[in-house]
Amino acid sequence: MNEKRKEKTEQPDDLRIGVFICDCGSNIAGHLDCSAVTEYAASLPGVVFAKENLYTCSEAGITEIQKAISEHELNRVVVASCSPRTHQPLFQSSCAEAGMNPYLFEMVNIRDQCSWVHMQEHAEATEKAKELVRMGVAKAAFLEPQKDIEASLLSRVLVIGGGVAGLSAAEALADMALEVILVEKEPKAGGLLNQINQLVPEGVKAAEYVERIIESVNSKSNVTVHLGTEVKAIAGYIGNYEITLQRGEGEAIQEKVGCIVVATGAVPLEPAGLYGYDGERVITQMQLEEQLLNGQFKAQRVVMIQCAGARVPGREYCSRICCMIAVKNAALIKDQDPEAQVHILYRDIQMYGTEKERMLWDARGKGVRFDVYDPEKPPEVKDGQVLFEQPIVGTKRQIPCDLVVLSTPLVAREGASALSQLLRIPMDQNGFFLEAHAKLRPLDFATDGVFLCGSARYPATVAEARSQGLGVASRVATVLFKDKLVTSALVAEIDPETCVGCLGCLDMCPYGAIEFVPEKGICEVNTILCKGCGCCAATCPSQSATLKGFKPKQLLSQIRAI
Amino acid sequence: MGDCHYLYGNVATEKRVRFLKKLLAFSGIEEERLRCKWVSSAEASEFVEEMQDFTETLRALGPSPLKQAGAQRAA
Amino acid sequence: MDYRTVPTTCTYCGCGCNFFLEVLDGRIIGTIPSKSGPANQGKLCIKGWHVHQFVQSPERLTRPLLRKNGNLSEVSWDEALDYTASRLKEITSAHGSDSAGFFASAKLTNEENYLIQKFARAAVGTNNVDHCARL
Amino acid sequence: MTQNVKKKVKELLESGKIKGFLGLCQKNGHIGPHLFCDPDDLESMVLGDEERPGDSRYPLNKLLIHIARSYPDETFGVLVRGCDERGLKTLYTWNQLNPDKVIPVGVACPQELADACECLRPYPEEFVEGERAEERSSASVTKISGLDVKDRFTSWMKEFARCIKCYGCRDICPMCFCNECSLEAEELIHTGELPPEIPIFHLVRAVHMAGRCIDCGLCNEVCPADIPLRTLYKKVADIIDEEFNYRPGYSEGKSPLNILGSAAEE
Amino acid sequence: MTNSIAEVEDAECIFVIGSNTTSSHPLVATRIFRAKEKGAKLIVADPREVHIAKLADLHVQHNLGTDVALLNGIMHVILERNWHDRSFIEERTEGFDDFKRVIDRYPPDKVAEITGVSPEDILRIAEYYASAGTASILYCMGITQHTTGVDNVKSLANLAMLTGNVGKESTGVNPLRGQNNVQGACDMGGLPNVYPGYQPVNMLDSQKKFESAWNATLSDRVGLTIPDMLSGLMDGSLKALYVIGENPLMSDPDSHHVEKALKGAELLVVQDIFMTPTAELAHVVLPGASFAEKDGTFTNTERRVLRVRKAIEPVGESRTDWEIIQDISNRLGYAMDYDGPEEIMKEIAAVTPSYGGISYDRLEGPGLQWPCPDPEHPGTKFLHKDGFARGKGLFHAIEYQEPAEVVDEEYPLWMTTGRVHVHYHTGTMTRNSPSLHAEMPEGYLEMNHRDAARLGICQGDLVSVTSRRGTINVKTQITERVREGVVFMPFHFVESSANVLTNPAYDPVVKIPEYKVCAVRVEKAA
Repeated sequence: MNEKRKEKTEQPDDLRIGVFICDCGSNIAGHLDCSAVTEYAASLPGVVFAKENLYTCSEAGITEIQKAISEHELNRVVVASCSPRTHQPLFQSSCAEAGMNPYLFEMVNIRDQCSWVHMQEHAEATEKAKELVRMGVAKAAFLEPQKDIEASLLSRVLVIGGGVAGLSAAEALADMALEVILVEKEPKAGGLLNQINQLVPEGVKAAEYVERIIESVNSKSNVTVHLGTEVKAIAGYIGNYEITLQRGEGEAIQEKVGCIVVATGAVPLEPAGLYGYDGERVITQMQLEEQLLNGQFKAQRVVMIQCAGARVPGREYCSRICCMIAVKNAALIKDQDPEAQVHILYRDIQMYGTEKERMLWDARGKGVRFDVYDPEKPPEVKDGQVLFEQPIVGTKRQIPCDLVVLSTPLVAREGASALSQLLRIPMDQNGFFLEAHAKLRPLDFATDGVFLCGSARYPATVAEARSQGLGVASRVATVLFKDKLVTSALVAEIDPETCVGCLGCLDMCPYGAIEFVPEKGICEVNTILCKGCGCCAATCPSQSATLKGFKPKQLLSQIRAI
Repeated sequence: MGDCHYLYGNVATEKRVRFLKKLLAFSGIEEERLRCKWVSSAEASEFVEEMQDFTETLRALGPSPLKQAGAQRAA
Repeated sequence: MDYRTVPTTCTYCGCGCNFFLEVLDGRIIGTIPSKSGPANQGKLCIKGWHVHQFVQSPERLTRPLLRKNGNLSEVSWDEALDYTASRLKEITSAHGSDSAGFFASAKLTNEENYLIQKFARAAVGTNNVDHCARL
Repeated sequence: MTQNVKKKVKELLESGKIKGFLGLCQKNGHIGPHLFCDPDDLESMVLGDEERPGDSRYPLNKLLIHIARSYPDETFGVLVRGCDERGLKTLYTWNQLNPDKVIPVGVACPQELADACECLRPYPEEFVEGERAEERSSASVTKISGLDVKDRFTSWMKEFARCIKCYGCRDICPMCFCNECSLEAEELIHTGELPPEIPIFHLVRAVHMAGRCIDCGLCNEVCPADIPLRTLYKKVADIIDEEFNYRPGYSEGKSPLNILGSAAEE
Repeated sequence: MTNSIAEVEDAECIFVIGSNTTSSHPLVATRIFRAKEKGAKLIVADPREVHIAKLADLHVQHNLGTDVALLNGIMHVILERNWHDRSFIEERTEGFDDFKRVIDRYPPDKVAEITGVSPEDILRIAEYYASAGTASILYCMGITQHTTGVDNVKSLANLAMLTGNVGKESTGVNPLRGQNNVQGACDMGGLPNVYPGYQPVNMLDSQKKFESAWNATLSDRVGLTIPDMLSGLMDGSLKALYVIGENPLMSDPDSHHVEKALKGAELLVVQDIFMTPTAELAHVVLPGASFAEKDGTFTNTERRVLRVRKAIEPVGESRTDWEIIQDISNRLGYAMDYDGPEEIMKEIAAVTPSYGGISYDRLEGPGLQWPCPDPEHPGTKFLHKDGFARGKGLFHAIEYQEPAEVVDEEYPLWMTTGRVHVHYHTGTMTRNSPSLHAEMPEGYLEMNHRDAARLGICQGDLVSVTSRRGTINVKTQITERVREGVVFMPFHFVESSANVLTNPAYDPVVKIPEYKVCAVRVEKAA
């Protein structure tokens, strides 16, 4: 029962539309009658000027548009030519130069969507072009002037996680003269590298490797490192976040940053109950690393079981780096004691890239034994031996051993979901953070201003974590090296008069750009975060959420013009 | 699916189309008149094929009952 | 808190639909058609559904107006009524009872229509009473 | 028949658990909605049966929204049948009522009403009055589905042609809580015409009922043109159920159309 | 209405003439829909293809103002084919022979020429109507708002009597009253010639009765009708005018003339809830109360007296209308001391025989249909059950007459006026209702596309419409709803007020203006 007095959707009375029909050389004019389309356009309601150009995008064409804007006091410009993807920005900025709001520009594609697909149908193509122009003009009548959205940017970055990924990001960001706040939950930075023996193929000691980065980071005056500290609260959005940090029981620390890097890493699975895991005779690769690091390693006969607790129901993914670690450690054992027997039982070997392929062949050369096991019949650890059945041949084998090493996967941290809620960033079904696009935007989140790197995203090797850390720094730079944030004005808006706070839009926003304001009982759009996808507008039952530039009356006037 | 520039947009669309097809059918408008396919900008031949196929489908169905009803009302 | 639903009869056309006016703290917030209405049986037309809206329109007249120096200006009830009564008296005593005329209204209640014609006939003394029955 | 409800309401009012009870009463010769606030003044309370069972039902949930918007901190009791309870549950998911502030008092519908409504669940989860009637499936939907596509079209067009655009289907609907209505969007549906644009007007509303309609049937009862709207929306609910395994008021959680991604279907 | 709304749904044939029922009386339309579902034949005679016409088994678009001819033609066919109800005519009517002589002069061919309705369609109407077991006529202002309004109504009565469709359920001649309480205003004596209950002012008995009831000396001169009062203002015989809840400046024909008349008043008092165009001209404006702010009763089109109940206090300083009248009466020296509407109703019941049994405690729920002469009487569902008020039903022999104004070279288009579904009368209430206003914010002129093409007018163009009385500007709506040569305008919109154009020619008997016919010229506005 609507009590709001509504205005009838009338066309603005002072409409002055200019239409420019592009021949595109012979690309368009060769297949349809551009003059007829121009003549038709001139007859449409609101159109005060129509012109055919050989190439509208040429300097001459642009000049003509600009001249017409001033001479005919145009307040809408429609260009019927090629793809808006390539040419809309040019036309818009040209209109803006001539003093017309660029959002009052509308483009019609009569080339890709008309002349090119109807090459043999001159008359029909001409009619279709007229129809497309009519639709464009109908929409143009309802366009509204907009202002680009601008927001300030703080040149400071919060990096969550002091492992190799986070440290690398912090180091690179600091080198770009950005101020960095690095937060590490543990009392010491370095992450998993602190427990690792050495790195392949360089053979450097992990501790030394990470120490060098830590020192580098510590030496920079524009990095503040908070150890033993956790992130408690995050408010704001890209360019202007307000962060609350908490160190132990101490007082909360307030920080303001422009971007956030999530580098919280992952943890090795504790294989309780698997293969008789006891931490002594049956240990994990991580424990083996520690033994190797501390020189406690004594065993003569070692069996490593791959995919221990991985690629099983409930944890289907491949942890990707465990094969490499097993091969590395097997080779190391062989290097230390060529007489030692090392046996790796695997399902598939995941040694991607030439470098790691090389490692595998080297290990074989050193006498490490590899055997496949059938996941349906996993090996058994019993009385100092490992029993397994060779697939295909079906031979049952027993390998006597004094140490069983389980290659367990990296799993998401328990705290990940809390952080996911704090930042409103998505996780996959395994609890790893979900990037905006696996191939196109692997280090970004869908939410602007928040980035990720390292094993928080997916198990990564040290080299990968490092390069992702450096990569994420450049992603942050693309944002923070601008004076201010300028985004398209074509974002969603919610009419506070009519919103009833049903949360439909909020649930459907992939960018976390909508917030429910309990005091007002309505939802509001954060225009900085909004990408203009329109999911909210399509979901809102009351047309309270609309997408600027694509409002119902704009779209429907176009459809009604068909 | 899932490759939408706007992340889940096409998932939302697909759900609505599934619903709409059945609603149209119940209202007496052939559901074949509504079609939703995802064709990327790199898949020109798929697009052409789809469009030709759809055109054929529509041609076979004949004019929309809505158009006919509209014409009757106007006459 | 005062929430009431008041059964009444529509003021638009002659169908005589019954509905409840939904009143919250002295403001009408909605119309609910009465299932027991003999004419409408729980149904209404578009005008009926929105009948509560004009009642609380900001455009409603809320104070008596009197033309002074050519303009209508707000006055007290006493002033407006005194003026009306005295002018009526003046005119009818000068020109006879039939120099005054009265438009009753199809919008008023029976009781009010009864009263206006009684007023015209008994108090003023004229049968010049009519209303827009023909419109 | 109302003794148990009255007892329960008296109890709730006396204990101060609720500020008022929104139910039905017989007043001035009409059965209508009424907010009972005094535990000693429940005499006029009825359950909405004048000549036939349930022939005087009203959208109490919708009225409750009106009250709750002005008094968000108060708790109210409300009379619910099976459909009303489905309505409440759905309104909770749409953030229009706060489940902590509503105490439903249930009545089960008699078989006669369940039959007439073709109700899938003619009783609320808990009820103090009546007995659990048998569920009914929607023969009216089956009947139309059985028609040839052309006959379906003709039949709906004939129904819609009578529409006098009173908006009653929307105005009575407990699920229509919007301040601004798409049906009034001039660009979507031309205004000022009778009948309203066919079939856009009714199909737009049908689309809006997806994931929302709880099958109370008040729209059908309020329609001055006797358009079988309930059948249309029953089908809408069936489709959503078939496609997404969700039926508003019966299933838990939000409408699949309001969930990002495809999680709901799995 | 002779019969009740609910009865309509059981009629076997419904003849709707001059009523845009779905727009103006939607809840009566509901009963028509239902009757049709039950198999009734629906005939609609209307110059426009109104909504209900689209649903009819037969719709004829007769020329404006040719109702008598059409009805005579129908009756001609009925008589010719022997479809009339001989026993009803013999037992319950008189004047048949004179009547038949006139009807004989209206063969279908001739009627087709006058009305533009084909002889075949005339035959079909006659067949549908006469062959139905029960046939109900529903009419509205399309019948009455003519200089021949009374003739039109009498012709409908002829048709009903001819076929015996009077005095039983689901039949009758049923006017749909346009306003919620137009019935009540008439019942209450809001007419210049009668006291409450249609007791004539010029009959000594009734004069004496009311003089004693009211303790006053009463005039036995029949008073002036609204048109006469307006003329009186013009010629100076009427000096003071007190208008309650009416907006004659917009509702009466030839607004320019009305404006002149109202401006001539020495005292113009307007009592209303909005600042109407009429109120703008007043010397005193008294803010009355709306229906939601007072107690009382309305009498609907089926003579049903229904309760109105106060929901809220009158807004601002506005007051209920009965209180205002009482206060003025007391100031004038005629004492009134009612404590409320219920007490007034007691007095009404005492002096009005048809309301004799009506009291507030009997009006709970569905109310009562008058005649209801005593407290035990259950009310009356349909009239003339056992005979007509005058004894026998009188057939009137009625000849067709042209409307007062016909098209010519200068004014070549027929114009008719009416209501739309979202607005009501002069729009005072509906246009102050945001939802209704949004549904239709402005007026329009409905014009056939052939006329539009000839005049070079496009959809939505602003045109000026001129009659002998004035000119208004309005947007056009090009449509098939009206035939070539006919235009239509709703009269709710002050900025394009149709009644600037309409003809103040009146039916000689009841002084109803001919809103439904005038001649105009349409041009594209400059």
